Parts: sequence; C-alpha cells; structure tokens
Amino acid sequence: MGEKILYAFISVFLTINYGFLLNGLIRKIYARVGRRHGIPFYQMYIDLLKSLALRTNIRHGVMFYLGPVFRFTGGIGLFLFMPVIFGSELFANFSFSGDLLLLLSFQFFGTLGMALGASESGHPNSAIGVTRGLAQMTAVEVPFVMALMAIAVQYQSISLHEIVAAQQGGITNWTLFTNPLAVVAGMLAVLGSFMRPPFDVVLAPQEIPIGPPTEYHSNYMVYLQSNRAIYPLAKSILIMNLFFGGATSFGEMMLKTFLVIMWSVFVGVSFPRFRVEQSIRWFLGIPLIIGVLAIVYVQFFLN
Amino acid sequence: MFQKIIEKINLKYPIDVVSKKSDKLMFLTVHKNTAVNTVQYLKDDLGFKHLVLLTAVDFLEQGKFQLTYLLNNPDIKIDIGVRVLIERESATMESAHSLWPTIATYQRELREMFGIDFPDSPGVNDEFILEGWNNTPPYRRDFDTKAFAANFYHQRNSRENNDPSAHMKKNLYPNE
Amino acid sequence: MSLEDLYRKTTISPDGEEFEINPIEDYFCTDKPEEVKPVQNILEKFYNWARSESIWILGFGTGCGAIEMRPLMTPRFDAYRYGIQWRPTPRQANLLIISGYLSTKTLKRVIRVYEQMQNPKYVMALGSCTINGGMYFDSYNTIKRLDYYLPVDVYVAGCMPRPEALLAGVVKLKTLIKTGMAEGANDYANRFDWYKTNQKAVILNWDMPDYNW
Amino acid sequence: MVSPFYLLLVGLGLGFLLGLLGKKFKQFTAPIITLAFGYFTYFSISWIIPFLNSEITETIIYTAGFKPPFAISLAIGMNEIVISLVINLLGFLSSIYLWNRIKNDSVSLGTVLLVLIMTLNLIVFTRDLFNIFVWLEIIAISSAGLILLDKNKLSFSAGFKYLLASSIISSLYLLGVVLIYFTNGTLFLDDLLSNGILTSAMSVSAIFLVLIALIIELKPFPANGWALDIYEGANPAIGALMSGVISTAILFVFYKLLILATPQMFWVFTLIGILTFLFSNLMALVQNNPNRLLGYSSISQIGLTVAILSLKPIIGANTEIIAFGILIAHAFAKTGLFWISGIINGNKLEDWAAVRTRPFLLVLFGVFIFALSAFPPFPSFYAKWELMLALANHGQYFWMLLILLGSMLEAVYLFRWLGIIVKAEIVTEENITLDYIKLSPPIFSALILIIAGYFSVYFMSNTETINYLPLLAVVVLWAIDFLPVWVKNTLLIAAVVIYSYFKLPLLHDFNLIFGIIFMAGAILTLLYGYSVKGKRPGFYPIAAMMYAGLITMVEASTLFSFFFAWEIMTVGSYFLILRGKNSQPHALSYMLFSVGGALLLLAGFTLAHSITGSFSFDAFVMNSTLSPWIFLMITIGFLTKTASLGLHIWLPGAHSEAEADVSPMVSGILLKAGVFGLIILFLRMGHQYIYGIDLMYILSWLGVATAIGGNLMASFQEDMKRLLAYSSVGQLGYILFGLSLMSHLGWLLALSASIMHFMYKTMLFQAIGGVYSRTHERRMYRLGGLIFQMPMTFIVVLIGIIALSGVPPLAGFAGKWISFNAVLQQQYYLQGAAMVIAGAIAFLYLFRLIHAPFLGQLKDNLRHVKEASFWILLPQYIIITLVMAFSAIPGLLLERLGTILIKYFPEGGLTWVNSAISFGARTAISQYGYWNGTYVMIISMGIFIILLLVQWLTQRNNKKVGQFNIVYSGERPSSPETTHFAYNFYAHYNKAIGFLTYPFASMFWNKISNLFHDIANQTRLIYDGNGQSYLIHIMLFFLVSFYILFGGI
Repeated sequence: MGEKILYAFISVFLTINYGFLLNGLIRKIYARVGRRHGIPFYQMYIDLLKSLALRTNIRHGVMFYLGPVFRFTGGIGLFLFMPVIFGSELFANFSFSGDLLLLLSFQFFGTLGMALGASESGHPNSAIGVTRGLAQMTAVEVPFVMALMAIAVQYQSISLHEIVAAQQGGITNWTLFTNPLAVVAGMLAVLGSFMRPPFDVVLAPQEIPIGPPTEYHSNYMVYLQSNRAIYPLAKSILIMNLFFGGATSFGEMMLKTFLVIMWSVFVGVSFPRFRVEQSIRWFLGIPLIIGVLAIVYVQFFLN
Repeated sequence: MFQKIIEKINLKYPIDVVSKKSDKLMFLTVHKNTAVNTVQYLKDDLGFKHLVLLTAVDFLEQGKFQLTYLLNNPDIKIDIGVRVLIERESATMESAHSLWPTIATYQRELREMFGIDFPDSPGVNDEFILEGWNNTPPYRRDFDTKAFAANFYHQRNSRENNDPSAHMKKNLYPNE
Repeated sequence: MSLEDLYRKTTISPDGEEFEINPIEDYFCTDKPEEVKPVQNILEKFYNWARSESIWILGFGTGCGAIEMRPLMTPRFDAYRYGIQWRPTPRQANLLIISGYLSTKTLKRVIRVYEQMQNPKYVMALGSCTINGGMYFDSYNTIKRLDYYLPVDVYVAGCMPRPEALLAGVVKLKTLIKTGMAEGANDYANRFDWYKTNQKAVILNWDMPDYNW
Repeated sequence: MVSPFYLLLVGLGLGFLLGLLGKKFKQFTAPIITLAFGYFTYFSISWIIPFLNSEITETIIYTAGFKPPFAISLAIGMNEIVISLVINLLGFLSSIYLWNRIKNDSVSLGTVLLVLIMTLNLIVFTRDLFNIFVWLEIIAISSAGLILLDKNKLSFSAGFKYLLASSIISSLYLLGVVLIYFTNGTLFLDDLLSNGILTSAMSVSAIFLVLIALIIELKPFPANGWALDIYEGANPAIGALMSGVISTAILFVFYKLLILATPQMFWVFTLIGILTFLFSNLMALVQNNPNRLLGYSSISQIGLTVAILSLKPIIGANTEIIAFGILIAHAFAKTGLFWISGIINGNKLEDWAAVRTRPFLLVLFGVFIFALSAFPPFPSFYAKWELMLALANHGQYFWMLLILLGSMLEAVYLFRWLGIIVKAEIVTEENITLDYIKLSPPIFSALILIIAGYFSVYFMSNTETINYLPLLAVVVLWAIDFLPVWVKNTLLIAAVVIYSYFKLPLLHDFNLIFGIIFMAGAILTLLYGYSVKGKRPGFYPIAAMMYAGLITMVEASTLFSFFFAWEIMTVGSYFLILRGKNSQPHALSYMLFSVGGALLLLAGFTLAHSITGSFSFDAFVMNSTLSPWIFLMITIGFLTKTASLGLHIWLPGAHSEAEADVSPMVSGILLKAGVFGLIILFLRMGHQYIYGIDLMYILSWLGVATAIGGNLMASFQEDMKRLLAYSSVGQLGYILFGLSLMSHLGWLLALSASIMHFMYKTMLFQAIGGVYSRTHERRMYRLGGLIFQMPMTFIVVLIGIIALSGVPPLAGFAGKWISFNAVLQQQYYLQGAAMVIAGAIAFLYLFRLIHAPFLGQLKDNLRHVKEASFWILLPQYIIITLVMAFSAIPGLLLERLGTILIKYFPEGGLTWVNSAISFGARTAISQYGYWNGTYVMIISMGIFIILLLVQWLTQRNNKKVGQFNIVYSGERPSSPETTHFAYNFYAHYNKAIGFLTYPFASMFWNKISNLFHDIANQTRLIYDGNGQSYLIHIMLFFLVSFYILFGGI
C-alpha cells in the first residue's frame, strides 16, 4: 500500500506538471492563431506563485473555504482512480478501487463541491454560473453516457483496464475503428466538459464576470488553476483509454491527450459561444442521435 | 404644413409666439397651464409621437426658465419644439410622464441640475449623478462652478494651465 | 442603492419577534485594513519577481481612456508577452487601471473596487483627467487629485496616452514591484484615516462601510 | 322465544290505545313507543340466540288455527330473524332519535311509526303473497304519513309523488298476484314452490309482475325520481327509515319471492341492480345537496344488493352472507348519516364543514363513510371481498368490472364529502346543537357496525385469522387522546419497539427487509413528534393505524390478510395526509388513486384465487391465460402507491402539504408498501406477455420515464417540500426499474434503493421540516444563508444530497453502479443510459435544495432563526450515522441483501473478495466491473484532507467577511432579497426542455373526471321534478324490462 501511495504522488506530480505546460502550450497556440507572441509557456507557474504570495485573503464561510478543496480533490481523484498507462505499475494509480462508472460519477464530486462553495459566497453571478454549469453538464452527460454504454456493451466490461487491454495490438483494434459511432458521440459530448467555446458560457467573463470563481483568489485560485490543469487531462486520459487504445508509455499518453485536447481547442477557436439553452439543445440533438445509433449498433450488429 | 398645424392647435389651445426656423423645425411658445395639454394634443392627434428631448434654459436676467419639449412626427418628418416659460423662483412644472414614461428621466435630470420640480413624476427626487449634493443646482447660471471646484476639491498644485493662444504667442512669436 | 438601505430598520422574525437590523454591522465586515509588512528576505524578492511577471489587470474605464487598453491585446502590442492578463474580478486582479475622469460618483465605486482587491495591489492612473482633472479642471463634479484618495503607483500622462505609453507604464510598475517599492496597499492601510478623510470630503453621501472587504 | 303474535298484539294494541288516550297522555307517548320498540328488539334477540347456537331451524307459525292457505302463516328462519333484528334495532334507534318530535307532535307520529315497524316485521315473516300485498299497502300509507311529517312544500310534493308511485306499484303487484292465483290457485309461497307448475307463460309473467313491482319499490334506475325527491324533501329521520329500514324489509321480500323467478329473470334483475348501482353513483358525483346525495347513495347500495341477490344462481350458497354484509353496512351507515344530516341541518355539502367543530360527530361520520366504501373493519369490506371472490370463481368478469367501476365512483363522492367536511370553510356553526338524545342513535349505529365487522370474519368462506393486535394500539391511543403528546408518542414508540422485538425475528427475506424499513421508519419518524407541543388531537391513532397496516402487511401470508392490511394502511395514511393545512384536494386525489388501486388489487387477487383456489400468495401463477391480465391489474394497483408516471399526480401535493413529520412517513415509508407489493407479485409471476410484449419491458421504460420525469419536475419547483416530493417520484422510478429487470442485480438495486430512499427522504424531509418549523416558509427563494443559523441541519442536507445524487464516496453511488451492471446483464441498454441521465438531472434539484435555503444571502427576518430542535435533529443524525457506515463499508448492506437474493436469483450476483486492507473492506466484483467503496472513501478523504491542510497552512490570516462583502461591479448590494439568486433557478433549462414537464398526466385525469361529470350531468336531466314524468319513467321501465325479458332480446 505504501508504495502505491508513493507512486500516486509521483504520477500526480508528473501529470500535473504536464498539465501546466500543456495549458501554457495551448495558450501559446491560441496566441499564434491570433498572430501574437502570447504569454510564456511557463506563465502558469508564475501565476500560481503570485496567487500563493497574496498577503491577505478572505472567506465567506466554511463551504466557500472548502469549495476549491472539493474541486481539486475531484480532479486529482478522477485522475487517481484511472489507470493512466497500460501495463505500468507506477501509473496504475488507485484504479483497483473502482471501474468506469466510478470515474463517471466521481467527476461530479468536484463539481458539486465547487458549486456549493461558489454559492456560499452569496454572489448572484456565482449562482448563475453554477446553474448554467449544472444545466449544461446534465446535457453533456446524455450523449457521453450513450457512448460509454455502447463501449461497455462492445467490450462486455466496464473495467477501464480491460477496455484498454482489448484495444491492444494494432491501431485497427482501437474503438475508433471498431465502434466509430460511439467515438463520434463521445468526442462531441466531451467538448462540453473542457470549458472552451462554444460551451464556455459557465464562465462567460464578459457577461457574469467568470461566474462561479468570481470571489476566489489566493490559494483558492491555486487549487482552481491546478485543477484546470489536471481535470481536462484526466478527462482526456479517459477518452484516450476508451477510444484511442490507451497508452503504453508516458510519451504516448502525452501525445494522445494533447491531440484530444487539441480537438476541443480546434473547435473552440473556430466557433462562437452558445447560450446555455442552445448548448443543451445541441447536445440533445445530433450527439444524442449518434449515441443512440451507437447503442443500437452494438446491440444488434456487433454481437 | 405648419400653418395647418398651428390652426389646428389654435382651435384648442392658445399659442403665444410662433417661431419658424426652417421647413422642418418650428418652435411654439405656449402658456404654462396649457403646455402639457398642447404636447398631448400634438402627440395624440397630430402624430408627433416621438419625444426627442426635454430641456431647460436658464434666463437668469428675466427670472425665468424656458422648458422645451422637442417633438418629432416620424410620418411627415417635422420637428416641433413646444416652449414654455416658468418662474425661476420655486420653479415647478406639470409632469408629462403619462404621455411618455421616458420623460421621467429628463424630468429627474432637470430636477437635479436646475432644481425644477415636477410633482408626481416617478423617482423625480432620486439622485442622478450628484450623490449627496447639497448646493445650488449646478446648471443654474448663478452657480459659480469654477469657484466651487477650486474650493471643494483637492487641487494638484503643480498644475500648469497652457492657454493655447498665450502658449503659442510665447513660444512661436515672442516678439509680437 | 441608496443611503436609506443602511438606515437601521426593524423587522419581524417568522416567530413574530420584532428586532432591529443594523445594516452596516449585520451585512458587512467593519474591520479596518491592516498592514502586512513584507519580510525583507530572498523569498519576498522571489515573490516580488513573480508578482511583477504576473500582472492581472482590472480595467476601470470611466471615460475615453479605456479604449486604449484594447489594442494591448492585439498582435500589434501584445501585452501578454509581459505576463499581463486581464481578470474580470477585483478579487483576482492586482493592478487597477483607472482611466478617464472620475466624478465623485465613480470615485466611490473605484474605492470599493480597490478595497476589494487583495494585498499586494497596484494602481495605475491613466490620462490627464485621472491624474489632475484635465480638461475638467473647473467641473463641479470631477476630482482633481486621485492620489489623495488612493495610493497611485504609476501615472501615465497624456490626453490620451498611446498604448505604448501604457505599456511603458506597466514596465515601470514591474521595476517598482521588483525593487519592493510598490507597497500601495500597505500605505493605504497605514494612512487609512487620512485617505478616508479625503474621500469623505468629496463623497458627500458615504453609503458604505469605511473599508469594503 | 317470543311468539311473533305479540308483535302484532303490541303494535296494534298500543296503536289503538294511544289513539284512545288522546292528547291527555301525550307526554307518555315517547317512552311507550320506545319501550315497544325495545320489546320488538328483545323479540328478535330472543330468536337469534337459539339460531346462532343452532338449537333450532326454520320455524313456521300458524295463525288463526288454520293451515295455509286459509290463514296467514309466519316463517321465521335465520335470514328473517337477522333482517327483523336490523329493522327493530333501527326502529328502536329511530324512536329515540325522534323522541322530542313524538313528544311534542301529535300522537299520530308515534302510532304510525309503531305500525310501520310492526308491519315491516310481519312482511318479512309472512309467506303469503296476498298478505304481502296488504302489508305493502299499510307500509305505503304509513310512509306517506311520515313523509308529510315536515309540513313544507318539498315534503308535500314528495309525498304526492310517493303516493302516485306506490299506487302504480300496488297495481302491478296486485295484477301479478291475481294472475298467479288465477293460474295456480294458491298464493301460499311454499305451495307455489311445491306445486311446481310455474312454467306457463302466464304464470311466468305474473311472477315477473310481482317481482318487478317489488323492484320498483326498491327504486331502480331510472324509475326512481320520486324516491330521490323523498330523500331530499322529507325529514332526514324519515329518509333514514326509508333508506335503512323500509328498503331492507322490501329487499328481503324481494329475496323471498325471488325463488319463484325463472333463470332469465335473474339476469335481467342483475342488470337492473348493477345499472342502478352504477348510475346512481355516477349522478351522486355532481350532487351538492347532502340528503339527495345520501338518497343516490342509498339507491345505489340497494341496487347492488338486488344485483347480488339476483346473482344467486351463480354465486351460490354465499349469496345471503354477502348481501347481508352489504345490507347491514348500508342500513346502519345510511341511517347514521341521515341522522347526522338531521343534526346538521344544512342543505349544502359545505354546510357540513361545521361537523369538524364537534370531533365526535366527525369520527362518527368517518366511520359511516368508510363502512359505505367497504373499508375494513366493516362488514361491507368482507362482503365485497367475498363477492369478488365468488364472481371471479365463476368467471363473471363483466359484472366484476361494472361493480368495480361503480365502487370507484362511490368512493369519489364519499371522500370528496369527507374532505369538504374536514377542510372547507365553516359557514354556519350555530346550526349544530348537540342533543344527546339525537346523538345516541348514530353512536349505536357506529358501534353496531364495528361489532358486526369484528364478527363478519367468521362468516367468510375461508376462515381467516386476522392479526388485530396492532389495531389494538389504535383503539388504545384513541382512548387516551386527551393526554399530552410526549406520553402518546412514547407509548406508540414503545409499542412499535416491543412489537418489532417479538415479530422481526419471525420474518425473513423480503418481509424482513421491509419489516425493518417500516418499523425502524416508524420509530425514526415518530421521534420527531417530541418536538411538537400540546396534545395533537387525533394524530396518534391514525399514525398508529398506518403503521399497523404496514406492519401487518409484512406479516401477511394470505391474499386476504394482505388486502386487509393494505386497506387499513390506506385509511391511516389518508387521514395523516388530510391533516395538512391545504391538503384537502391532494388527500382526495390520494384516496381516489388508492381506492382505484385497491379495487384493481381486489379484482386481481380474487381472479388469481379463482385460477388456483389457493388463498396464499401461491395463487399467483405464471402460466394461465388470465395471468397476464391479473399481473397487469395488480401491478397497476401497486403502482398507484409507488406513484409511477401517470399515476403520480396525487403525490406532490399530498407529500408537500402534509405536516412536517408526516411527509417523511408518507414519503420515506408509505411508498415502500407499493414496492413490497410489487416484489411479492413479481417474485411469483415474473415475466408476463400480452400479445407477445413482455410487460416487464414496458415497466422498465415506465420506471425510466418516471425517474426522468420526476427529476425534471423536481428541478422546476419553488417549494422545497414539493421538490422533495417530485424527487420521491423519481426515486421510485429507479426502484421500479430495478424490479423490472428481474435479475439478481436489478433486485439488489431495487432493495438497496428502497432502503436508501427511505433513509435519505426521511432525513431530508425532517431537515426541511426543521427549517419550516423555524421559518414558516417553504418557498426556497424566500430563504437563504441559513447555514450560519442552522449548521446541523445544513450538514444533514449536505450529506443527504451528496448521497442521493450518487456521488462517490457516499452510499448513493452503490445504486448507480449496480444499476449499470444490471442493465448490461439484462441488455436494457437504452433504459440504462437513460437512468444514468436521470441521475445527472437529479443534480439540478438537489443543488437547488441546498443552495436556495442554506447558501447565498441571509434574509433580514431570518437573522434570529435558531437551529432546529433536538428531537428533530436526533433521527436525522441516527440516519446519517447509518449512511456513513454504509458508505464506508458498502458490503455491510449489499452483501446481506445479496445473500437473500441468491435464493431467488442464483445467477449473476456480486462476488465479494477480501482486499489488502483488513477492516472489512471488500471489493464487489460483478460480471463487468468492480468497486470497493472503502477504498474510494479512504482515498478521496485522504486527498481531501491533504489539500485542506495545505490550504490551511497557506492561508493563515484568512479573514471572514460579511454577506455583502462581495464583488458587485463596484456597487454595493442594496438588500439580501435582490441579491439572492434563487427564483426560477433553471430558467434556461426550462426553456430548452421544459416542454417535457407539461402536465400531461394531470390533464389526462382531468379529462376523465370531466367526462364522468358531463355524463352525470346529462343523465341527471331526466329527473325534472315532475310527478308525471316520474310515472312515465316507471311505466317505461316496466315495459322495457318486460320486453327485454320476453321480447327475446
């Protein structure tokens, strides 16, 4: 058990640093798309340090105080309950505690905690942001769960380890090729959980000055930003494991997650922002239909 | 065009002075008591549906404020300003917010800046921009804004005032 | 928002008990700010470096000056290169850029916003009107001297200053931070009574607690 | 054994005597009459005891020294004597009730009454057709006199119409008698039977004439307009006599002569009876005059009895017992209600609201209403069960259907009435004068009903042992209702504890699980009661009644005892719900759905019995042609209680308007009764197919739709109790879905969800009840920021919502995980995905439940609100302890459930393996995945604590600020009300998919109810109040019946 914990620390440390750099890189890409030099790729570290160095900080109450802790726990937990690299003892994390469904449910842990914290601040914009987030999240879940269900049926397992194992041995074994409908539904759905346009109305800086985190600063901000580094990464590791054959080395993991995140970046720079009800309708439209088709496909044609 | 309108109005309400500025613009001076009625008549019966503005001019020497309701008829594209002179001392005017709800904002502003009261106008006593003002209303001509600013605000002593003409004369044509 | 909001009032609890509400004490934290003395060691220098390299701007554009901030985000000027980012909330920002004239009404908001930022925090006065009233030198409603009301770190003069000037101002601020001279927040806490006297001299209906946490 | 001659002697003698004595001895009239009726009653009792002891059989007594047909003979058998007892008892009670009238009015009232009762006795005993005619005439004359007792326009008109109608009836009867005498030469009943020459066409039509005359006397639909006017116009005491006494006697005469009828006649009479039952109940729906409503109700009950008697060839030996059961309930309840009507003296249903100012009257009224609608423990309940059993056994599905429909309609207006009484605005209070002389007859009636109910069980076809022990608690609590709350509360809790201590060890498997839910639930919800001050009158008996029903239900081993318990539970819960402030319409809709469900259960149970002949649950067999329909009926019956989509419309109102501690009772516990029923059924009947469609498949979609619909609707509520109520709808959808999977994991889901839902809903409803007790506000947006005021309650709600939303590491996740695995196993993929989505939607309302009241801005008036009281918090924290235990070690619960389920579903269960950590952390392994709740708990808590520690270290000088110290775009908030964002929280969500929450179900049920009302209003138009048209009705009725019978139709 002891070495498991040590391994967990190592893998979290490595991954979160990768996440920071990845975020910097993405901002750099954003800048370059706009023909700017952009912010240094290591800027994230300086920002964290700056936030940590604030001399004063306030709280609105105990839930406000705990909100970011919940949030970051949710992010790290999601990562730790997942086998990151296939066949690696170091990166197997605590995946023995539960399967795919644990991951699916555990991602709400942070969301819920953050929502509670934000709304205790008493700021109306925070509450508005939270309602938008929750509403959009339920819509995102719909096609995503359809895709997961299709994959679970296909592999007759909800153990992430087994799903990855089944995809080994050549690129054609990937879910991407064996069950393309599920992948399409899943990839469309996952756009909603990266907080990028067109689905970033939750934060909406121009409208409800960034919604839930409006009142957060100092160490709270450190946690929120760190979570912003690890949570999308965890999510894309999940996507990678489900759809793209998992990873057998850290390098492969870096590459694949980078590409998954780039998919949302690509969509994000190309499209303007949806209002909440528009994004709900969108998720309950084409992605849902594809998801249902994916399930029908595996039920009647695959087995 | 104007003649017809004037005739029509004259049938109902007396007009003191008519001052035609152009084919598109004319000012009528009416009595304080019938002013709002005239405006209402213009709006309801003659098609001057659009209130362009309501403003005031301080005629300090005559002891009067002149209010102008500038109306526009979007169909025939004509503006008519209805002027009315009211006493400067304890200036009061009938509110016209029943005609246009938006006029309450003008009236609130006139109340704050000129001290003209419009009884019953919604929110007329609410502060507009001068939060906590306790002096003469600043748009009245007997209010000395420069002296007030000099007394009231902390001044930056190093401030230099470069009057353009003096500056140019000093720098460019020192000899003239 | 009016002064009446803060008058004491009685209210009736669900059980019929009648009691008094004192808005200032009940709704707000009424403590005064305290100086947090920087410890003069290597860690603080390191922190100062980080602060200078990560400047989060809250723009308070009341007049024409705010328009000069937009070009900084464009490829031509690209202020992001210097670690500058914009944040929409004072809680997270550490540089308050005040641009344009300040009427007494706006000044009140500026003070609130400034006080809601966390120590360390910096203020940049952008444009003549902000600094000394500018063309509104004789206005009955515009303040003429910002640094009597808030501790200003950097002045960028001009009517209007160009974006380059703004950028130069930020670079100047960076050197001030690095040398530990940008201690406006502590100055504000130390001379709190002086600042408050000045503020209350021009803001006639003071309808908030003395310090807005 | 008193000779019946004395009846004649006393009746006639006293009648003449009173007439002779005249007005001088007026003050003795009332006592004399009452004494005479007392004597009559003594006569009946003196006969009935030997009959009960089987010492004698039927006795024939000859008069005038001649044998029939030359003289009248009186036959006294068991049936006759029971009827005579009913008549004499009611006559006795009537005379008490009319005591003052008899004393003050003319002598004639007493005399007429005396003659009437005497005649009724004799008409029951006599065996001679012509003799019956004579008595009929005397009855007609005396009733006409009684109808004219109140001298007003209405009663005159009614009396006139009565005379018209009875003259026609007499003519028809006489014609029949003449013809019979003409064809057979005798009018003595026994001779007619023994001669056996009743087959000629003429004699058949003669018999028909006689019988149809009697039927018209019994006021069949539609030839009954005259009777309704009597009920409306005459004095209620006379209405009581007409409805309870005269009708009973005539009915018996009809029964006596029915043996002459030919087989075709039986069918026609059944039809007439049932149509009368159906249409009278239908038209009673739109009545607003209490006496007329009682009239309709009387007619319907008599119609039902006529039908039952006419069904004798089918039902067989049980007919009398069934008919008497219904008749006795009808006679005593209806007379009781008429008497109460006389006390109340109002001619609108709303006037009856005054009843509740006199709790005693209210109880009486309740007893009568429940007796009429065939609830236990009244004789009508047993009779209806036996009736359905008999009909089912003989395949009479059509009659079953009509009777069920009629009973449903009957329940609608009776309970609407009850609801009005309990909740309507009191208009005229001074009308009621409690006169003990007038009050005693209804009290006796109620007592007789209860006693008769207690003994009814001995007459049932299969002798049942009903566990009356829990019901004893109800009686005891009723008796000590005057004591303060804490005494009664302690007593009831102690009773439950003791009872469960002795009973729980006897239960096993599912019964044990639900027994624990019900009994632990009882204790936990009752603890709340200590926080209530005062006496709380009436609460404890009905709470005890509901729990008694629930507890006897889990013990029930036969269909009947289960049904009995089910109905007891329904009654108790109805009253519990009715106690809420604005709950009248919701309690009514609860009752209607419950009655509808119960009738379906009744039909289903009896049909199931008819297949196998078994009375235990083994009657549910899979492989009969009827099985799918039985399954469908019983399932729908139970689904009304579990509030599945479409049948849920009673739930939100009922749960939210109920009192603070009743809400958890009816939500956390009561709903499980339906689940328990479904389990019993599904266990034995399993998959059923109608037209090749698996009903389980449909039920699974119903469960999904209920879950999504309930959760969505919960998200859009502003009222926190309504929100929780809709949430219950959604949760029950999960359970139904689990059951419908019919696999080990599916049932594991259903069982664990039942237990979890019980815990969460109990604690959440109690927490919200605690908030309400302090703030008196249920609209969430009016609250806010209560976390500082009520931290303990906040923690409960926090844990409640995390658990309920199924977020790990708390126990709710188990449900999600099992559900997903079960779905994969069963290949219900789309449903499974939809269930996960329903879980996500649950987030919306759960977050709202904690945000709006507890977080955000504290309102001014709530600044001094205190934490909820200890007794409210105690049960919540007991539950929280359990929730945390189950969360940390899920196997604690799930493994045990698994061992139970493995007996029924040996395949596809979970495997539990030990893992590295020693303290009971076991990993659950399914066919598809694995999960270890203990690890999840430890790991997530570990991360949380580390991060919290880091935060604490880096933020040493953290400062607490005020509620208005927020970034507000440079402004200062002006009031908490305008700053707290809570109203219409999910406006955008509503905009996107709100159309799904359009109240389809309510509209559907409203349409149905409107349809019935329209039909009733249209049908009612035939009663135009004109005596002539009533005569035409009678003639037409006669002609149509005649042609149906003889026209070969």
